[in-house]
Amino acid sequence: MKFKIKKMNYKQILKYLKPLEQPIVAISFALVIGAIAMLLAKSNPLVVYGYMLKGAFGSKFYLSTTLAKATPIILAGLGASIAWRSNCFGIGGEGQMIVGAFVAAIIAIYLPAPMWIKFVSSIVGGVVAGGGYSLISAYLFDKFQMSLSISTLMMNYAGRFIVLYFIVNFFLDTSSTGGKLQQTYKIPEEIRFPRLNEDYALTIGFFIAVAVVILVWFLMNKTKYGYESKMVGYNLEFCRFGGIKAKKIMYLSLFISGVLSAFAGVSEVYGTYFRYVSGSLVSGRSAWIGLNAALISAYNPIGVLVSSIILAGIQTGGSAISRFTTVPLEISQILQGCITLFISAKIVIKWRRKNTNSKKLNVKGGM
Amino acid sequence: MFLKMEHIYKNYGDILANKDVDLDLKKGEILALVGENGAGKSTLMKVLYGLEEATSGKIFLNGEEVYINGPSSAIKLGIGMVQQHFMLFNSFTVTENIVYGREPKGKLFFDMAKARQDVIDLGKKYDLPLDPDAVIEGMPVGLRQRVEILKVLYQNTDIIIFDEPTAVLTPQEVTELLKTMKNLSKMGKSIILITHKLNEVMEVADRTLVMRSGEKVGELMIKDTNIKELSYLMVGRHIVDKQVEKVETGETVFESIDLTLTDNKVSVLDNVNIHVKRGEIVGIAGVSGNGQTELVETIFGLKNCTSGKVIVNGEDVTNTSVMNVRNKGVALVPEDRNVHGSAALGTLTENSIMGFYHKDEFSKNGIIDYKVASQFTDELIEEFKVVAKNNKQTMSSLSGGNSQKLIIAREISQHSSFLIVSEPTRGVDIGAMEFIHNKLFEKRANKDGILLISSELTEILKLSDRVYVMYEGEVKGEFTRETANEEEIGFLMLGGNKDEV
Amino acid sequence: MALDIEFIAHILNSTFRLMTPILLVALGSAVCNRVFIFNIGLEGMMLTGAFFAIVANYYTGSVLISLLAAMGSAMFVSWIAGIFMVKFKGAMLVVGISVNVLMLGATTFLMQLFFGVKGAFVHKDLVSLPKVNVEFLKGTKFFYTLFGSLTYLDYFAVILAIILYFYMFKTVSGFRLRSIGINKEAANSIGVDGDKIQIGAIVFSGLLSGLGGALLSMGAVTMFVQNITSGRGFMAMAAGSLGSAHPIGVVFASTFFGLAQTLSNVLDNQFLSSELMIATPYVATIVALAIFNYSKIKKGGKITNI
Amino acid sequence: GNTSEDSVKRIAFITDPVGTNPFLTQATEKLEEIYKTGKYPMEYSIMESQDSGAWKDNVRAAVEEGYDLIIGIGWQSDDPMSQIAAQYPDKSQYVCIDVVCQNENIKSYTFKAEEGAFLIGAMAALVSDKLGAPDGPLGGVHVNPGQGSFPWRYGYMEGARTINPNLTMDDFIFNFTKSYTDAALAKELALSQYAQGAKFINAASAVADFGTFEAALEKGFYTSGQDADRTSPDNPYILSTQVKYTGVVTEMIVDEFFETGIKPEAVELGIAEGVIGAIYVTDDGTNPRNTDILTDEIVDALRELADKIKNGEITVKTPLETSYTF
Ligand SMILES: Nc1ncnc2c1ncn2[C@@H]1O[C@H](COP(=O)(O)OP(=O)(O)OP(=O)(O)O)[C@@H](O)[C@H]1O
Ligand SMILES: Nc1ncnc2c1ncn2[C@@H]1O[C@H](COP(=O)(O)OP(=O)(O)OP(=O)(O)O)[C@@H](O)[C@H]1O
Ligand SMILES: [Mg+2]
Ligand SMILES: [Mg+2]
Repeated sequence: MKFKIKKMNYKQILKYLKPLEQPIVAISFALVIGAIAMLLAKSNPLVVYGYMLKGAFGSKFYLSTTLAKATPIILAGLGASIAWRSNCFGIGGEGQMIVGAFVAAIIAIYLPAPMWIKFVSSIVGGVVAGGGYSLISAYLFDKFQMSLSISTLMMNYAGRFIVLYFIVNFFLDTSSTGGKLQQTYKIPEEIRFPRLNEDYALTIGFFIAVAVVILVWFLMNKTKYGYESKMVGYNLEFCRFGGIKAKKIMYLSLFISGVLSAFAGVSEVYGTYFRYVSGSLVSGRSAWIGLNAALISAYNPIGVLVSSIILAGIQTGGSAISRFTTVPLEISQILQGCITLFISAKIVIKWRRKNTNSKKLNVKGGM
Repeated sequence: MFLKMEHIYKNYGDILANKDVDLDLKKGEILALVGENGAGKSTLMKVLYGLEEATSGKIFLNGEEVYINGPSSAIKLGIGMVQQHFMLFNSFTVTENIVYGREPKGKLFFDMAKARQDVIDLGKKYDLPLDPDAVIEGMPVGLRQRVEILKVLYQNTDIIIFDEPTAVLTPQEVTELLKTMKNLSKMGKSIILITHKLNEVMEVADRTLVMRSGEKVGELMIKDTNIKELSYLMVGRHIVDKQVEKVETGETVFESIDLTLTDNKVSVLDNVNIHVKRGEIVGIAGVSGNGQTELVETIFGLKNCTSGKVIVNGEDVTNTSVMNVRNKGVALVPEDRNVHGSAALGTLTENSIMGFYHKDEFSKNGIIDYKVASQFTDELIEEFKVVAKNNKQTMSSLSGGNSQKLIIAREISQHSSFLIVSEPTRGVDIGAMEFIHNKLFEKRANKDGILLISSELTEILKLSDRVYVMYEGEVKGEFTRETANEEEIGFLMLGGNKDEV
Repeated sequence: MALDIEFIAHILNSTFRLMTPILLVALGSAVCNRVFIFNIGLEGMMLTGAFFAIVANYYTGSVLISLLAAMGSAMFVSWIAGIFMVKFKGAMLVVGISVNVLMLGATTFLMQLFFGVKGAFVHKDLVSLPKVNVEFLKGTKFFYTLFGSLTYLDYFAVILAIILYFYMFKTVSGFRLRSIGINKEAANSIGVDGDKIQIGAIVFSGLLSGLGGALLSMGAVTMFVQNITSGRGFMAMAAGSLGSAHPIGVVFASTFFGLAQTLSNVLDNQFLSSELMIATPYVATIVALAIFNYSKIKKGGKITNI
Repeated sequence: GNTSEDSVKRIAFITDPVGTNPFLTQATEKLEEIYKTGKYPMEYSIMESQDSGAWKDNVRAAVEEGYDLIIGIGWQSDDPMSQIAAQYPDKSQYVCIDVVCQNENIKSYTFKAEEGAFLIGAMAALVSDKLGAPDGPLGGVHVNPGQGSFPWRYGYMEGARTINPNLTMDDFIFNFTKSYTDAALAKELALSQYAQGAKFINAASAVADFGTFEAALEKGFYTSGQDADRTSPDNPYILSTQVKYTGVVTEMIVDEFFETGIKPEAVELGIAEGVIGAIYVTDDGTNPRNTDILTDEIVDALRELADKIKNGEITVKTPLETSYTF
């Protein structure tokens, strides 16, 4: 009897892709699909992509807009990385952003204190609130073995509407738009993140984010916590025998993750909105884009920085398209979806390059 | 000639795991496949079972060339494999596990009744009785392996591969397994056995095939060879049991007082009183599952005891944290190296500093100095002759023997005054075994205390200055190197009482 | 409002209608959980189904074809997702989220392409799913209201749950399905292709999401509105998890959500502020899961919601 | 394209994603219409903004890219427009629709939506009365409970109470979709209001309204649309629509821009200006009226009210406090 050797066909595809630089492949795949959509919309892809590129990175002005957009994405991405690398597969970035932003805004607006105290306590209060919010899910996981992904998903919604409740009933700004937009008052001029150049959107927020990237990189790769959390991610039992308090690490990781995500929200309050605008953080999707950035760069802070900027570029480029052409906004959504989808395939290829061997890749597919 | 593998080559990237290997197998024959860790045994068998694709080479069954591109085709061809790491569904029943892949069907439903009956019959046929409704979870290892074997037989295969089947078995279970193998071969099944225990080879095998670094270095009929020759072929040098020199014992490093652990009403440890002095190796003999694991865990702060005391270097460390126990100078080589002893995806360096990365030599105020760590790892690799490219490669890429060496190296290197070693030589080749034993003697020589837990009575007898026998959580007896003898200990291990002797 | 008997009937009736789309998708989610797939893309797949149901509906006017279109399109999308998750080992979340974003954009975009409208497409020629005729109940108002204006698909959703139960726990392929979530490696080692089963499960969840979407755009209402699913897919995931991936459990979980939703509709700004009212289902889920798991842990059982 | 000689004026129209909201669609369509007529030497760009972040980016970019007139529509426009207008008073001319902006360089057009709602409310009371439920309950499916829908809600109540003064808060049922697009939910809400006895349910939740309409068609209660004429020959239960002709405003703006240039001030538009109204009352819709229910005498009564509003005899009040009671 004979058995043909057939399987491998997808492996061959991967082999074939391996040498190429994956993100490029991913993006070009996505661009092709986007192009089809555009042709359907009866407009010339090349022109549109031209505008998109221009609108994303084409000039100081546009670049600064993109970097400003990238700021919360980077921070949220770092937050996700910290949690995920120690096997805490939470997706609560959005909720933590919301809570953080809200608390920070409220303190900054209502705390009767000198500006610098306002500033410090508002930022600290905000991020701690976010961290705390994240700790709830840690507790649920610890005590009830509740899947982090589910609890955090639920808490995204809960947080959003509970905050909305407080705004509508206690902190609503009725002066502007007659309270039609559900938002708080503005935070004082003096403490907002200063712009580098009044004509550009870019604030120091971005540079703080970059600083945080370096900080997190250091935290992950140089510190004891970094080692412990990484090992917890690899093998919990091993850590128990090594004397690492895995539980402590989980709580810590989720707290830090919450703090970073919350800071993403705070940076939006201080750099973009100057107030908490209900729904803006949700429709902005920074938390989710950040999560994507974290996953496609395998939790590497530098990778998060780069991919965040690219993903932000797709967003600003997207708005640019809608300004320069008649192509509907949805095209940029389609592009975003495709690009992240194709980039996700990278993970495996990268691993295959790193260690073809390790026995448990399928487990490491991540969630 | 029934099965024939010709010119098998297999490489993983730059590693050549199999180099031009030929293998043949007769009907009803038991062929032993021996060789050092990383010699290429598992790989060769993975190729035969279709888990890996050979880089080149041919396979013939009954003179006809076959292409094996996955377990399913191997099974179709009548080749089955009992893998080293059990491949079972823990929350399924014995029946469900055994019939998996060829489940009996009714019109549209899974015919559980028939499946159950089949399993019972199968058990009868090969006399490997099993409770068909038992759930795998919480089954003793021996029975799990029995499930694995029946699983293979259920696929009615003619060739059965065993990869280190005895590594994790108790002596009793081993004897039974060997009996089973003989049975099977009588019934016309051909068996390939991978093992590091040459006495087993001598006992069951008809023929043996020796491998070293990917190549076949010898093929002998058992009747005209002996352990010495085999081990020489394997390691390329003579293994000599050297004399154990005496060491003056010092003060007590470890002591347990009335250590008791009851796990919901069941008494797991029952007033255990043992101690270890400096400069002695104390063995704990016992059929595994009689509280040894729990004893280690309670000593090491992984479990809290219900009553009693654990004293280390005169300090009470009862029910404190692992970290605290380690800091008081206790080190542990855990029983299961893959689960408790290492992180497969971690680098060798990351694995080498586990347990004491927090010590001043490696980290100052929260910052780990990876330069030092990596130097340290290189030293370990150097001193313990771990076969590795560099300290950046992942643990999973080390051969089992070598990862075991690294783990032992890590725990010894702490210069802790008290070392607990659990099954230190499970699954490692005789060369590595000798090496590890010598390392333990060295540690003993510089006046540290060692507690040795092993289900290998021979290992216990060879290494221990004193021996405690454990049965159902109780210490049933104590022996010195002089008074210790196999019969008596074996008798106590099975629940006999000292005075009855 | 008056809490008369008939209004209770309405509440139950409404609960049922709100429950079924979630149920269908939740069953899909459950199947995915069983093979250790965290499929957050269900929202997007549901949306796909809802849209193509209407497209086919508009061009053919046939309910059957519309349903097939819904299932087919969603299955295609989920197949792509499956390939990326399983074969290319893409992180499940990235793939899932991408699918959601992609399909939200794509459906809105295609809506303009096909119908030349943005926002909502309503047309008198659109046929809706046939409703179960309950005229014979007209006598007893309670039952008439209770079973009124429900489509066959609504009932089918529940039946499907039962069928799925038998499939999962009584058939061979259901047995293998469950095995993958427990130990994929073991399955592969005996020649059962784990990848295939996982992809199969994802595609099946696509089929169900498609139906769920169709039930929304041809049952609950008969139109397509961009982002008509508005979060139901995520709800469904929660339901699948709350039902601990057991078809019957999922039925209860979905019912629970349906009821929570209905109550928040009728109680709106009567007792609780409406913002808190919207928050309740999500908080309730967490609480329910906590209680559920806690009791299970007490019994020393395993937690199956991944 | 965006390259052009100076004679051609460039108009940026910045908005939430068009489509979910008929009053945005009207405006954009009108803009295109004006462009097509070639009446003015103009180019225009519709800048859809997903979130308030994109809003800010687009407004800023519009200035950077040298647009001559920047129109922002919707409450969202307030913050970004005010900020940019303050920073670049002379770089462009600024108009906000539907919100009074905080900055004085911006011309704001707002709508007395409550006047339209008032008429619908009166209609609801009359119809309900005709159907034998003079004391309601009167239903309403709106977007959210917040200030955003006060004009519609309170206008609606006021109108109803002019017809039947002894209606109390409890005679009104309101539910909220919290989404412009969740038609399925809207329908479910309408159904439960119907189950509570509502004979007339006022729909004011953007495109989700289609859910309410469908419920009406199914159950046979009456309803009304919002912003753009929603009456339809296929659905006789949609009696009318509280219209908000944003198209008209758009035209006003473009004309003003080309004739005199924008003069910053806050303008409120209502029935008097023919921007707000109710179909069949302030203007006859394109579809035939459902004369059996919306009888001539009802319409006459409503027209009377409309005139009173025009000549200021009636001013519809919509307080901003959440606590609106009577
Ligand atoms: N998947 C793999 N990727 C890379 N190298 C591998 C892989 N599997 C085996 N090797 C290497 O191939 C060589 C042979 O491995 P093999 O499993 O055959 O050893 P072995 O004889 O089974 O060792 P042991 O006695 O410890 O079981 C070893 O050097 C091992 O490191
Ligand atoms: N993915 C891999 N990459 C590199 N080497 C591997 C890999 N898988 C297996 N090996 C090597 O092949 C050898 C044989 O694998 P096997 O499953 O027999 O484990 P082992 O060597 O017997 O060790 P153990 O007895 O602890 O399982 C392993 O020792 C390991 O060194
Ligand atoms: Mg091996
Ligand atoms: Mg081995």
